Amino acid sequence: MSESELLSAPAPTAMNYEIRPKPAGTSDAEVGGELLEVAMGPHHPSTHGVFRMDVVLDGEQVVKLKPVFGYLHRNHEKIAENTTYLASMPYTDRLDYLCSMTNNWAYALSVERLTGLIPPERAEYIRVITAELTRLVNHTCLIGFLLQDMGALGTPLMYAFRQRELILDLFESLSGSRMMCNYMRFGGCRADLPAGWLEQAAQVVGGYGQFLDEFQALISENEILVARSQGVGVLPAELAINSSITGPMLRASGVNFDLRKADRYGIYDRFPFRVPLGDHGDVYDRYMIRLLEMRESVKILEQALREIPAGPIIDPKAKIRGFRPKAGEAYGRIECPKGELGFYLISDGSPNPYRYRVRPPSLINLTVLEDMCLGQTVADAVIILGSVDIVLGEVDR
Amino acid sequence: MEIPFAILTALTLVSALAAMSLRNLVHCALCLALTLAGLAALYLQLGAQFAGFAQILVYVGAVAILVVFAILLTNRGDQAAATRAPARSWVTGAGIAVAVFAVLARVILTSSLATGHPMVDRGSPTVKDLGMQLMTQYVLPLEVIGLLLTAATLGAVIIALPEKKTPAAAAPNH
Amino acid sequence: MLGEGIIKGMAETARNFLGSYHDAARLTTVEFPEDKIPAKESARNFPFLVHDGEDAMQGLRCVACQICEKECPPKCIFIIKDTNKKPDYVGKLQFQPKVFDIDVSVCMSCQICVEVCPFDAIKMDTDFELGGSDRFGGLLLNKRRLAKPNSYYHTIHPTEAAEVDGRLAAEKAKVEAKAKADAEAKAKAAAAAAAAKAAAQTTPPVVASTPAAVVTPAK
Amino acid sequence: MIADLLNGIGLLLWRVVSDQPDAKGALLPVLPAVLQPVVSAVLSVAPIIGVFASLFALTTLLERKGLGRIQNRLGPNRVGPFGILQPAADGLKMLTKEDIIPRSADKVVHFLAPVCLAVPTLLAFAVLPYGRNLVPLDLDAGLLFFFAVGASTELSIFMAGWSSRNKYSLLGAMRAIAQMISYEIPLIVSSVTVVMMTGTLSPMHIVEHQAGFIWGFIPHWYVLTPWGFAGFVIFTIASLAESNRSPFDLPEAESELIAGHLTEYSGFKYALFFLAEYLGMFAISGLGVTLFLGGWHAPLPGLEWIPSFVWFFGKLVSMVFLFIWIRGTVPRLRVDQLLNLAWKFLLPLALINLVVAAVWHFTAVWTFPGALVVRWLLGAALIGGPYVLLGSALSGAKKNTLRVYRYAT
Repeated sequence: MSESELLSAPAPTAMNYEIRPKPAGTSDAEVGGELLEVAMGPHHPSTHGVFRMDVVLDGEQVVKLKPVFGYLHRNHEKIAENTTYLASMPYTDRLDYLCSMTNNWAYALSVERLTGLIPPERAEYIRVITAELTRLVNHTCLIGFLLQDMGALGTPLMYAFRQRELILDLFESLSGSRMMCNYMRFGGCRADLPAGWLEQAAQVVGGYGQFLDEFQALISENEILVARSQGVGVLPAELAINSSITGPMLRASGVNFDLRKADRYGIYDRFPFRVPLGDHGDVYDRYMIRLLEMRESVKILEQALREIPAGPIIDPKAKIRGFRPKAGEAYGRIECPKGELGFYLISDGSPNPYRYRVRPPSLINLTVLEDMCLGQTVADAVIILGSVDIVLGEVDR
Repeated sequence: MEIPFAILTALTLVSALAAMSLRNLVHCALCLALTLAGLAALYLQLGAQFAGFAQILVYVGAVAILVVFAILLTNRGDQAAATRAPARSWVTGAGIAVAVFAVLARVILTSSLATGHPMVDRGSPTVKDLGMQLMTQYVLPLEVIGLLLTAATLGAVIIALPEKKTPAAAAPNH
Repeated sequence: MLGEGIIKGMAETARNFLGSYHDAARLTTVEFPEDKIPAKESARNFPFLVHDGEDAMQGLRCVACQICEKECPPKCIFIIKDTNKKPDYVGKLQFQPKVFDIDVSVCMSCQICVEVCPFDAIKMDTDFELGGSDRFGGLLLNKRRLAKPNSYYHTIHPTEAAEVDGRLAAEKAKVEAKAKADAEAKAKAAAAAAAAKAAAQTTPPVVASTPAAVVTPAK
Repeated sequence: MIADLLNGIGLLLWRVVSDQPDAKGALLPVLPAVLQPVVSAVLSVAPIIGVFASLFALTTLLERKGLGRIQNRLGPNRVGPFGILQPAADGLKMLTKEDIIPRSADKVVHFLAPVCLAVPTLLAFAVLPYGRNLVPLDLDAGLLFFFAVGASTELSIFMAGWSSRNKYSLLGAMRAIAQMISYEIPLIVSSVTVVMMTGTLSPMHIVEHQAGFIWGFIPHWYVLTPWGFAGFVIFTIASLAESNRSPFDLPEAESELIAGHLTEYSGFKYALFFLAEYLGMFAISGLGVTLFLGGWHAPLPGLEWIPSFVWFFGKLVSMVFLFIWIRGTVPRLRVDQLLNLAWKFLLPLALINLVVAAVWHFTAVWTFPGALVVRWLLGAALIGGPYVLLGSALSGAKKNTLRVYRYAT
């Protein structure tokens, strides 16, 4: 064929939009008439990564929505079953790449339940401190992203990132990496706090209240934000419980469930913090609950930084090389910023886990997306997705 | 003076023809908008500033958009309009055409072009003069037209109302 | 009243706008190629191999035990052990890696190789300006490109390197002390045996204590 | 001959800078009669295109820098000293990019859309008075001309959205049209107050009506009257919407519709859209300055020696800065809220403002001491009351309030 023939040849059928499968349950006649089917994603600015929402629109109103994910699947669980326990630790960083510290902790906790290792006092404090700092990082970023989805051109996001950088600096000087911390170990932590770290952390935490005040002044009372988010994407408490939603999303629907209170893992029973609850379960509640949780986290951090004792940071029985837990199974779960993050492990006594299973909060919280979006507009669907707080690394694993 | 007039007339007529004959409805609507704009230019050339600008503001700015919206909301304008006008309405169409033609013919026949009376040059009227005339001499027609348009708007709202309720009722309850 | 929240927000942005001209906390940008944030001591990027002494290949601490190769989560380390021992920088015979490659396009900077290494031979570098135009060979680092002197390790991680050196020195001292003690014990035993032998050959057993008394002052 | 020409040019420039009338008249008599109409047209058009194109370049840079500062960043600072060559780099990039036309696009309409947008936008500059004696075209119905060309841009946005054959483009175009038609009404009604008070549609006369000072130092600008202030606020909000600026940037809402009607445009055509958008913003800001901010008048009595166009452009740039500032602060409205704001808040308020303007007009006969203050307070009450009521009706319709949260311990 000559070049001109090639150019004028009909498009390959695979590229033809018309023959793409329609979302299940929508007949051609339905979609072709008044309705408009739009595939939002995987290349869309506000799907927080490679995620697709197949939405059927009536005008601007969503009448059907199907979340499609798996674009970032990397076989995390199977890889973990074929490698040593320790070697899975850096992979957990990449699940929810905003909160590597809490991912580390959840995995370390389940291995500790499997082996009976007990982290020393100082390590427990360090874990609480890093976990709460991670909560600050995650919630700060999330409200920035949420407002970005709402169309606030970068300003809240930049303020959020400015503040997040301070905490990432702390993480870097502690663990060597800003986001992929790979810091916790079975029975403790990898490295002790460097000199001056506690003072620096106290300074960052001390300044956080002011940042939150400024952020509230910037946007929380903004009429547009209030109008955009109140009454949008309502998640009833019953549906939330039935769909096993966890984390701030569940608490925004008014259900009092926080693993830090319910499980009292680590040393959380020493901290008298409060759990904010929403009454409406809409986007505004999810936004505000996160802001209020950050203020509680700041209180926890102030107490922990004050009380942290000296001492060893890892259980002396912990082995780096030749780590083989006894045969058995264990489930460790923590309240990570996005919800309940759990690791279920079965050991057969070999250096590799026999079964390794992650309970990712992002994925499970995402399952109610359609229920929240139906009857809302496209613009709402985008911010509802933003308020769910997903990280595709964790959804797809 | 003659050349711009010729260009504008040709543009207006050709786009009007295209508006009637093109297959794609959206193209037709765009050509109609061009026709209306051409008419506005002709008004301007005749020194009727207010009429010309109002023509653009109302017809190109609003009516053309309305037409386009109507096309999109009925059949998306993607496919060529293959549907032929139903047979029984051509009589009505012809009637309207004849009526319009009659009105135009009468206007032209009674104008200075046909009667041969010399045109009276009153100078170009300002917008202020026009406003004065509308508010004094022609205030009754103005009010009647206003009432008519209000009635039409209300009618449109009433027609649109049930349609607006359908999606809300169709939305599943949770 | 409508508009109040927006005006509050605009006051906040104005504060940040003006603040960016005088308050360093409100203008956090570091203009990278000209200004750099000093690397944190614990920072980590990609691994390198520590060598002692002048000659990089001779002084590698790595003895090709291949533990890091096994433990590496993304399996980016590739080692072939040399078949025969070679002298290291002090002339002691050691196994050394014949091939030690790290594919930095696969490496995820997790530091587990550093943690599992029993010989403190592999450490994390802090250099992050690693641009290159060759995405295959250029990203597969061989042991020549990986080897960096202990002094470099001291410059990027001073505290940790001092601790490692101290530990190595302590181990070395312990080993030397042990070797010396062993050697002495051996010498003593040998001397005793020789003396006993000599005594048995020359003198009667009654004076067996005398040679011992002769040896003692030499201690 | 050459000397005459140079003299003419010099005189022209002097007349422009010193606000003297008939600047073109300084140069034209020197030229041959054949050239005169051509040069006259060029002298009117070229400065507008040149000045506003460079203002466009400057504004894109200032916007990015200003937004950067608002967001604790530096903004572009790599191309040239302080990044001042960034617009040139952007322009070069735009011009050298591949021009992509989607395969199923309606190619003719796709090509015509940016042209149809840019031409009316440029036309709008014809009637703005830039200085005491600097108005390219003093039309009797100048204001109407402005709104007419403004209205004709809507169709080109529809053309862009429809011809791209992209669902995001179509949605964006529909949004754009709904938005622009809705906000045109409050825009025009709020301008009508000024027309009512001055009795003319000519921008030049409107500016002349705002000359002088009250008590010797407060400029006689309409923004300093209650109806003028309300009108200015309504006008500004509506012009934000008309120029598709945040918080009314729904047609190209990045987080929802990728880039709306611009999704399938690249290269030079995209640059044209971008240019037209900014030019539209300048034009509408220029109109706002003309109507409410006293046009080219100096703000204080002693400052009239500064060329009048400096004041005009100073005010224009301040308006643009206000737009940038708002853009850096607020999130985006949803489409139904946008329409509610236009129809249930701005339009009633603009209509009430007409009454307030009438009251102001008829109370002008009061001569007792302090009459001005009384009139001012009366006007403020007349417009402020409805503002509060309409505002609470708009935001209270769905019980949108700030909430109090409970805690579990």
